[in-house]
This record gives sequence, structure tokens and C-alpha cells, in this order.
Amino acid sequence: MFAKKRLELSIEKPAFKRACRILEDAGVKGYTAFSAFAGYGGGMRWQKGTDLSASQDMIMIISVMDQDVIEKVIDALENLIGSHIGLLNISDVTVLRDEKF
Amino acid sequence: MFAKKRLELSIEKPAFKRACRILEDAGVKGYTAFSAFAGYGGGMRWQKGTDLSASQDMIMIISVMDQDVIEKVIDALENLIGSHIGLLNISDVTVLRDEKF
Amino acid sequence: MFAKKRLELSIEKPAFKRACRILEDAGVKGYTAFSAFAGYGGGMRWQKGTDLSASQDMIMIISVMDQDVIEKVIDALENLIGSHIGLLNISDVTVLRDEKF
Amino acid sequence: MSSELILSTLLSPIVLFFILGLGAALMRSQMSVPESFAKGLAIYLMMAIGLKGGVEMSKTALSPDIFAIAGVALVLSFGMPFLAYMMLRVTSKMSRVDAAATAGHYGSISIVTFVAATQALQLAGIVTSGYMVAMAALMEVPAIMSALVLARRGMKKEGEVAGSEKGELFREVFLNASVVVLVGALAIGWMTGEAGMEKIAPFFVTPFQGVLCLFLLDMGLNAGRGLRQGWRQLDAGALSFGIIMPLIGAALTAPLCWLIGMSIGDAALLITLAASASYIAVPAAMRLALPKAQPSIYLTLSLGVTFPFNLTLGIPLYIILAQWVGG
Amino acid sequence: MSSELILSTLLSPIVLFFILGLGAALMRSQMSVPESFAKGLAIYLMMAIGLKGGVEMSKTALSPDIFAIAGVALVLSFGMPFLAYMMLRVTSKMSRVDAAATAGHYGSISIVTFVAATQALQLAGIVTSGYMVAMAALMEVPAIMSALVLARRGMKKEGEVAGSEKGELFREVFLNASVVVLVGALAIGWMTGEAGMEKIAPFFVTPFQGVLCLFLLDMGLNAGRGLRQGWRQLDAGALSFGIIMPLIGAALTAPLCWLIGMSIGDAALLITLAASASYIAVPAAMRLALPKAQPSIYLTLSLGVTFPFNLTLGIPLYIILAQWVGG
Amino acid sequence: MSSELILSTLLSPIVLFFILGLGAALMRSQMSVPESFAKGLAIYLMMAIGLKGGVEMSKTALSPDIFAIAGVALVLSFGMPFLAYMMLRVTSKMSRVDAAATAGHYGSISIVTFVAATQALQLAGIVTSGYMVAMAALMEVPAIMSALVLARRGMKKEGEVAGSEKGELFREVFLNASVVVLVGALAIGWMTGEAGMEKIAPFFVTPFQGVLCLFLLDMGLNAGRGLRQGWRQLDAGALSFGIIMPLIGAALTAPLCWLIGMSIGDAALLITLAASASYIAVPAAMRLALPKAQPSIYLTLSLGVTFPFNLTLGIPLYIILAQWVGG
Ligand SMILES: Nc1ncnc2c1ncn2[C@@H]1O[C@H](COP(=O)(O)O)[C@@H](O)[C@H]1O
Ligand SMILES: Nc1ncnc2c1ncn2[C@@H]1O[C@H](COP(=O)(O)O)[C@@H](O)[C@H]1O
Ligand SMILES: Nc1ncnc2c1ncn2[C@@H]1O[C@H](COP(=O)(O)O)[C@@H](O)[C@H]1O
Ligand code: NA
Ligand code: NA
Ligand code: NA
Repeated sequence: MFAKKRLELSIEKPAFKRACRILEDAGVKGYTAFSAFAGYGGGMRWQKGTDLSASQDMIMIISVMDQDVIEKVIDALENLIGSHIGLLNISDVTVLRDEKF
Repeated sequence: MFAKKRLELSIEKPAFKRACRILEDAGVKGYTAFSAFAGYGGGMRWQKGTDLSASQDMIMIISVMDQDVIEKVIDALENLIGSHIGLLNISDVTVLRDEKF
Repeated sequence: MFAKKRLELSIEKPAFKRACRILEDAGVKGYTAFSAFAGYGGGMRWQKGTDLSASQDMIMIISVMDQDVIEKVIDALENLIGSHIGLLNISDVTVLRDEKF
Repeated sequence: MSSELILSTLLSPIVLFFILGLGAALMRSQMSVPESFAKGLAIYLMMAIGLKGGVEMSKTALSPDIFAIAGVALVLSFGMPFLAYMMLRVTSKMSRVDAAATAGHYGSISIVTFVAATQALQLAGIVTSGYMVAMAALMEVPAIMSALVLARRGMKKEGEVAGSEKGELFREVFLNASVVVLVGALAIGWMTGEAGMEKIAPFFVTPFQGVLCLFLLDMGLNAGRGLRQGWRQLDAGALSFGIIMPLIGAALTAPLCWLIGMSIGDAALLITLAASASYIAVPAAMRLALPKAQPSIYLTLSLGVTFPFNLTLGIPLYIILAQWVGG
Repeated sequence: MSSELILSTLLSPIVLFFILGLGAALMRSQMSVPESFAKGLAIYLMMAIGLKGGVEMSKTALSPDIFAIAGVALVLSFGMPFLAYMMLRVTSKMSRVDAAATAGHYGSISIVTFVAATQALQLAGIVTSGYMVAMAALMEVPAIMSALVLARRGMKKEGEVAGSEKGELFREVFLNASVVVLVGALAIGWMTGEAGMEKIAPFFVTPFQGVLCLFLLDMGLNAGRGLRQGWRQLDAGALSFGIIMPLIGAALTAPLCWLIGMSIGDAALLITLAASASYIAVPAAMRLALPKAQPSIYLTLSLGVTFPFNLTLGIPLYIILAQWVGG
Repeated sequence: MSSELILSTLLSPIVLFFILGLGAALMRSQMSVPESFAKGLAIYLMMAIGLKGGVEMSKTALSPDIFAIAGVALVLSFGMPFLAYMMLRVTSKMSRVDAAATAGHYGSISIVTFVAATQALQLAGIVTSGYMVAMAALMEVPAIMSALVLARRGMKKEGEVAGSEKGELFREVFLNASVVVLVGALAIGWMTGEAGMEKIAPFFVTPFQGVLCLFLLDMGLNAGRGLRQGWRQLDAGALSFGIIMPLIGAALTAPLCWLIGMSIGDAALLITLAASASYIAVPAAMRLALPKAQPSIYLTLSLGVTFPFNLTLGIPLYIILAQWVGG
């Protein structure tokens, strides 16, 4: 079993592709994205489907990677969530196959 | 980087709003909710869409917060998942911007 | 509060039922599954809905369990993600009710 | 004539598509109608039913009869859960709260069963009144209250569930999708009348039966899956309840129809409403109000047992019954 | 005659279903039309509008008039945001970037409002031209550029957001769903003409108004929810802007219609386009281009305030206005 | 006459909407038809096709011809994968398992291509038989078995994948959505006949072509995206296979049609079935049975290359071919 970092990035849907490009450019081997259906932040609730432009939808991207990749990725992501609605957290995980991450 | 707690609460859909109110009342700064599409528990499988009332759907709420907030939130959540179908887990994460959580 | 293991298994949709059977056979008490809407791996992006057969969709299964159950489950899962598109990670979490996991 | 009626019901496309879905699910096919598509169709069906009822109501003045029928409908919805509860407690091993929640489902109604009955009557050339849609809407809710009374009777009052809010149950019960759409469309149909309907009939009237086929394919899949997943939860008493209770509901309603002098068509519809059980509105309300009751019990019964029974054998029986008591 | 027009608009099924949805959302009903179903209906509606416009364009040769109207449409879409921006900066406490983003919404258009106006005109027996659909498409985008000019004016140039790519804003703006489907269907309708349309009319023409009812039920729910969640974000100045700006847009457009000699029906549609505000294409573009602007502000205004106003009172007013200036 | 046929096919609304979607995806538009809406439409289309075929079958007694055609259909579905496999191994660098999986797709069929051919024939005034729908259903599955034979030939038997279950492949293959709905609707159409169809025709028959337009817009988006994402995976040999294989399939089928004396319309449909490749049922089965085969290869070929080719140029060619061999 190998120790890795798990990045969980929540980002507003219109900026989703930007987040993807950042991850890919930093050499992340993979990521998986989920669509949130509701949320709360800044004192306001939102719910998917209410906003026809889908511009308030949130996407959560999960990506497992090595410590050194996360260091490369984090500055660009900080810039992204400085401009766009978004937030991230990082945790420790173990994985089976080192070469996949 | 700042150390925070990540709460992962799975709750049956009919009780989703109740969970939201608990979190908001405890002063959580934000949360994001996802809709599960299938699951297993108590020896039974369920699958989204089979139950027209959606009353067996499960929602997962993810919220990152400070240690002291989680302590406030946990009793009310324990009451909630004592009555409703639900379960929760807590893990350690690090975040970039302390003030957002 | 009790210490448990949180398994996060991403698996291609056609193999989803196989993953469920593995977990259930190992005596896992429960799991919850989510449908990803996009992802990246092996240098290729995929997006839900583009592939009419849904055979490229990814499912994420989350299951919280005891250390000894995870050991039972891991070999069969390794076989599964050796044949099918998939990956997993394991992390430490704490839970409220020991008997539920 | 009655065997003809049964056969023509069983061989109508909507029932055949239901059976197709049921069979596929029981044979463990993975096929499914996407949930959001089916939910969209459900809203369409309720709008169409409401509009049609409303337009027909707009054509004739409201007679005093209508209030008599409404009275009977209310009594049935309030009253049947008590009967159902007693039956369940005697014939099955269900807990008190499970029996109460299940009983509530049988006092309330299934709008798809109602629609299927309308189609069968139309096929048999029997006329029905537009205001029967209003009766359907009227019978959705009262049974929920009876269920709460039954469940809480003799229990020491529990504390509120954390996070619950005043008014949430009320909103769930009175402002759920089927009440809002059915009552709203009924009112709109009534207000706009035949003239307003003309322009939207090509969407809400002409393709209605076809949409119903697609919807019932999905209902068959759901019923089959519900049955496959849940039947182990149910003992023989509970399972037979799913067929006996509709028959009792029908048997109770028929003399009341005769008493207030209902037409054959309307009597058939009221009997069908009484015999049908909810699987959308009531389960949702029960999860809020009686979270300790197990959804797998009441859903398996109402969707997996009673609905298929009514759709296939029940409806022709209820029409035959109505031919005896209706005038 | 004008009060008749207002009444017949308000009592049309599409408006009544909108009000039903709006009321349900304001009363906090949990009912909803599934997002993907509503989005599918939206694509259907845009295809239908585009095809119809295209087929009608194929019947008559393009006249020089059409270019004059296109010119006016472009001027309005480019110009109105500047006016709207000034109004917002004077009457409300909105920040510069919020005001610019909001202004962009009012230069662009709402295709559902356009369709509702078409229906109201049809009801009133007033003819319109197929090419007005092209005008609607034409007015979607220019306002976005004006908003960017307004927001960036006098600011020191910021660095690019990480991960942004050349061309992404262009694609978002010129290849968004409504532009692709509307323009594409318009072109297809034009190419295939009456003959091609015949076979697909039973899907795209006959049931159109009925589909619109279902769609507007959902719009009502969305507008009500947007209003409930967002109105606290808005001061009195901003809220009144949501009603005054459409009226100003209409007042500006009317004399231009007169100047270039538009027919009553076409003038009513152009006025409606000017008075309507975007809630799909522009918000999406703004999130990419001006992420600092708050979506809750511009969405609440355009969807929660302006759209309901236009749908109920605005459209009859614009028709009356067009009757004065149109020939 | 043949250039006319090509032109009228290319300019039909369904092909134009496909091209619109294809173009939008290739230009990287973000627009999409919601997945669940498109899946709902797909079920509708299969129900409609099945019902129509069934009703037509109910009108005439089954002739011995039908068994000859069924025999040819089975031989084609079983046999073509072997040919396709050899071609792929010779002309491209595909691995054995990828070639086998891809070959399986070309033995099976695309129901949308079949429908498009039906429409083109109808436009050209050429009649077809209802039982050809049964042939389409018949050809879906056998090719999957040939692919398994090909993939496993000469390999030492691998152990079972963990979690796999007896019967799961069988269910995936014989009870997938398209088999269930197509065969089920065919049977229902057959049982209820013209009389049962009458009531549901306004949903399943009249709007059919319009729904097809919307569905093909989505297919165009999917094909374009598949092509954009996957073409780099394919070498020139593989890419050209996507166009040459359908032509070979057609060339093989044509003389067989002549041999058993099929009508022009039916021959055109059988040729089209042979020339078309699956992108729904077979990929799903391959992921279960041959998980080592790369989906990006076979999906890009069948959906991104072969489907667009067939829809635009292939179908008119196949009709011309049928005019030579059919009687
Ligand atoms: N490091 C990763 N973190 C999260 N998800 C991943 C990762 N690598 C791959 N995936 C997911 O697994 C799918 C298949 O990846 P692969 O096995 O690399 O082709 C991708 O499309 C992603 O959805
Ligand atoms: N602490 C948090 N934990 C999880 N999700 C959050 C949190 N804060 C904000 N979010 C999500 O991010 C969105 C925007 O939040 P904000 O940036 O605070 O306006 C919310 O609607 C939530 O979906
Ligand atoms: N250990 C677990 N890990 C993840 N999800 C679970 C677990 N146990 C239960 N669930 C979810 O909670 C639902 C109800 O479970 P139960 O309370 O055991 O009936 C299940 O259907 C799952 O979706
Ligand atoms: Na009942
Ligand atoms: Na405007
Ligand atoms: Na083929």
C-alpha cells in the first residue's frame, strides 16, 4: 500500500474546464468529477435546476496524486478559487497500485 | 495550510432539509450535497428511480469545518440519524484559506 | 467515537454490480454509490452522456468498515480493478455508532 | 360481458406494457426508464388529467350530488386506514408503526390506477364526470392524518426530531407535486374552459394514451423491482393484505355509491380510488412524520402487490361492481 | 380592447401555469420539474421556434426592411447595457462589476418571453414575420460584449484566471445551446421549407403550446425560488430596476419601430425582445468573463423580477405600444 | 434518380439536425441534450418502431419467406464479425482482443440507422415490411457470441473476474433495453393490432419523425464528441475500416437478398442492418465479457465514423444497391 494525497476540489460549473486544464497541465494522472445537487455558502442556499443557466451549479473533482504533484497544482488552483467560487481540501489516503497515481 | 474536520453525512432524502437546518444553525459556513444513485444497508439494496416517492434516496452532505463547530453539530446530528436512516463519518483534512471554513 | 476505514472505489459502470457482490460477500455492512459525470485518466477525458452505451461511465462507491473487513475485501477488489477500469483509495475516519459499520 | 371486459382490459396496450416492464424486472433485466424522464411524464399526466377534469367541470353547473360524493370520498379516505390497521395487526406480524404507516397508504389513492380505470371505462363506452378528478385529489391527504393518529395512539409523546421545523409536514402533505399539479390544472381547466383547452389539446389530450404506455412500462419495472427487493420483508399475512384490502375497500364503497345514487362510471372510479393505494405522496409524508416505519414494507405492498393487482384484475372487477350498484 | 388584451393574456393557460409554479415556489412547495426534463423541453422549444421561423422565411424573398430591423436590433443589444449600467449605478448600491454584468442581461433577450409574445399576438389575431426569430438570435450576444467593456473600463488589466484558454469565452458566447439550436433550426427550416416541415409538424407545431404550459410551470417554480432565495441581496433601487428597465427598453424601441416602418406584430416582438432580459446565455458567459460579479444579483433580477413582469403585464403593454407605432 | 435520392436523404431534416449536432461538437460547443432525456427518447423510438412493425405483422399471415430472411439475418450477424476481425488484424495494428470486440460491433446493428433508412425509403415511396423490425432485433445478439469466440480463440482460459456471476452476461445480452423494448413492443403491436394502435398512434406514429430530429441532434453531438476524443487512438487502417466494413457488409448482403427474392424495400433494410454497427448493446456487453478491449477504439469507430457515414452517404447507396437486387 502506498501513501498518496487526495485532493477534493469544489468549483462552480462554469470554471470546471479551467480546473481540468490546471490539473492536466500539472501532470495529474487522473481525476473524477461529480455534480452536486445542492449546497450552502455565504449565507445562501442553492439547488440544482433552479438556475436555468446552471451557472450556480457546483462540481466536485476528486483526484489522488503524489505529494510532489499536489505541490505543483496548488498554486494555480489557489488562483482559480481566488477568482471563481470554489474551495478545496486535501487528505491522506493509501492506494494499492503506486503507478496509477 | 490549515487543519480542519471533514464531515460526511449520508441521510435519507426526506430528512435532507432537517440536516441542512442543523448544520446552518450550528454555524457551519458551508456544505455541498450529492445525490447517491444506489446503495446497500441492513441487508437490502436500493437503487434510485425504482421508488417513485424518492423516499429511499440517499443524499451525502460534505462539509468542512473547525473542530469546535463539529462538536456543536454532532449531538443534533446524532439525534437526527437516531430517528432517520443515515450515518456519518469524520476525517482530517487540510485547507488553503482558513477564513472560508 | 470509533476509528474505521473509509474505502473509496471508482469503477466503470459495467462492473458496478461485480463490485457490489464483492463487498456484500465480504460482509461489508453497507455502501453508497455515486455516479460521476466526467473524468480523466490515461490521457483521455470522458463525459457522461456522450457514450450512449454508458459503458464509459464511472461509479464511485463509498463504504466505511472495520480494519479486518477491509483486509478481506481488498484482494477481490484488486482482482476486479486488474480486469476492469477502476481504482481505489483508503483513508481513516471516525464514526459515532460502532455497530453500524 | 364481464369476461369480455376483463380480457379487453388485460389486452389493452397500457396493461401489456406494464406487464412487459414487470416481467423484465422480475427476470432481472437492467433496463430502466431514466428517473427524471419518468418524473417529467408523471407531471405531464397529472396536468393532463387535471385539465381534462377542469374543462369538463366548466361545462356543467355544480350539482348538490357533488358534495355528497365529496363527503363519501372524505369519509373513505379518513376511515379506511383504521380498518386497514386492524386487519394488519391481526393477520400479520407488523409492528404498530409499520401497520399505521401502511394503513395510511390504503386510505389514500393511486392516480395512475385512477387513469387506467378511466381508460378502461372509455373503452367500454361508459361515461364519467370531470369532477371525479377532484375526488381523487380530495382523497390523497386525509388518510395521512389517520395514519398519524393510529401511530401515535397510546404512545408516550416523543421529542421532536432534530432539525425539524413547524410547517414542513404541512407543506409536504398539502403542497406535494401531485396535489399542486392536479388541483392547479383542475382550476386552470375550469377557468379557461373548452376554448383555452383547444390549443393545448394536441399535447394534453391526443397523445395521452400513448404517453401512458411509456409511463406504465416504467411502472412495471418499478413494481417488479420493488417486489424482488422487498417481498422477503413481508409475511403471508401482509402479502395477502395487498390484495384483500383493495377488495374490502371496493366492497365498502359500492353500497355507498348506490346510497347516493352515483352513475356507473363515477361509481367505478370512486370504487377504484378506494381500492387503490398511494406510492408517491404518502411514502414521502411517512418518512417525515413516522421515520421509524420501514419504507420497504409499505412500498413493496402498495407498489409491488396492490398496484399490479388493481391494474390487471382489480379494475375490471370494480367496473362490474359499479354496474351492479350504479344507476 | 386593451383591457381585453391584458385579460386574455393573463388568463391564457401558459400564463396560468406560470402563476401556479410561481405560487407553489413562494409557498415553499418542494415540487419540481426534473432539471434534465426541463432542459430537454427547452431544446425542443428552440428547435420548434427556429424551424417555424425558417420555414416562414423560405416563403418570401428577403426584403431590405429586414436589414433595417437587424440594424436596430443590433444597436439595441449593444446600446441598452450602457443605459442600464448608468441607471443601476445611480439608483442602487451595486458595485461596478455587478452593475455591468446585470446591464449585459438586459441588452440580451429571453426567448421564452419572445415565444409568449408570439402566442399572445396569435391570440389577438396579429400576424408576425418569421425573420423575427433571426432578430432574437441576433440580439443574444452583442450585449455581452458591452458588459465586458463596461466592467473593464477604467480598471487596471487583471491577470488571466489560471486554467483559462483562448477561445473559451468565444465558444461559450457564440456556440451556446440557444444560439446553436435557434440558428441551426432556422437554417434547416429555411433549407427544407414547407415540404420538409410537413412531416415534422405533428411534433414541432401542433403540440407546441401544450409543451409551453409544462415549461412555464417549471419557469414559475424557478422564478419563485430565485426570488425567495435572492431578494434579500437586492435593495429597492435594484428591485425597481427589474421593472423599470424593461419599460425603458420598450419606450426606446417603439419610436425606432415607427421610424423604420415595422408592422404591428413585428414591432411588438422587437419591443418585447428589447424589454426582456437573459437568464440562460448571459449568466453563463458572465461567470466565465466576470467571475467577480455575483450571480445571485443578476439572476434574481432577470428571472425573479423581470421575467414574471414581462410574461404577465409587460407583453400586453408592448402589444398596445406596438399598435400605436406599428403600421 | 440516384443523385436525387442522395440529395433528398442529405437534405432531410433528420440528417440536417444530425449534421448540426456533429458540427457543433466538432467546433467544441458545450451544448448537450441531457442524457436522461435522450435515453427517454431512445425508449420512445424503440417502442414506436416495435409497435409499428408488430401492427403490420398482424395484418398479414407469416409467409415462409420470413424464415429465409431470418436465416440470412442470423448468418450475417454470426458471420460478419469473422470477416471484420481478419480485416482489422491485417489492415490495422489493433490487438487481438480489440479487433474481436470491434468486429462484434459490426456484426450487430444500429437501430437508429435502420429507422433512418425506413424514413428515406418512405420518402422515396418504397414500401417495406413490418417484420423487418424483427430482423433488426434478431441481428443484435449473435455477433456478440462471435466476438467472444474470436477473442478467446487460442488463448489459455483466464480465471473469472472477481464478483462476476453466472447469468450476468446472458441478462446483459438478451435482456438489455433495446431487446426488451423492441421485442416487447413488437409482440404488443402484434397482439393488439390495428385496433389497439389507433388510440396510441397520436403519440407513437404522428410525431415520430419530429422526435427523430431531436434525437439525431443528440446523436450528432455524441458522434462528434466521440470522434474528437477518440480519433487519435485509431490508425489509418482502423479509420478506413469504419467506412469500408459497412460497404463490404452491404456488398455481401445484396446478393443474398437477390437469392431469396426480397422486395426492394426489405432488401434495402437488410443491407442497411448488415452495414450498420452497434454502439449501445454491444459495447455494454463487451465491457462485461472482454474488459481488456478498449472502449475508446470500438466506440469511436462505430459511433464516430460508421454511423455518420451510413446516415449521410451509406443509406442512399444501400437503397440504390437494393434497387438492383430487389424485385
Ligand atoms: N488519480 C485519479 N484520481 C481520481 N480518479 C481517477 C484517477 N485516475 C483515474 N481516475 C478515474 O478513472 C478513470 C479511468 O482511468 P484510467 O484507468 O487511468 O484510464 C478516469 O476516467 C477517471 O474517472
Ligand atoms: N465549508 C464548506 N464545506 C463544503 N462545501 C462548501 C463549504 N463552503 C462552501 N461550500 C460550497 O461552495 C459553494 C459556494 O460557497 P461560498 O464560496 O461560501 O459562497 C456553496 O454553495 C457550497 O456548495
Ligand atoms: N457502512 C456504510 N458505508 C457507506 N454507506 C452506508 C453504510 N451503511 C449504510 N450505508 C448507506 O445507508 C443506507 C441505509 O443503511 P441502513 O441504515 O444500514 O439501512 C444504505 O442504503 C447505504 O446507502
Ligand atoms: Na385507497
Ligand atoms: Na433586452
Ligand atoms: Na451490422
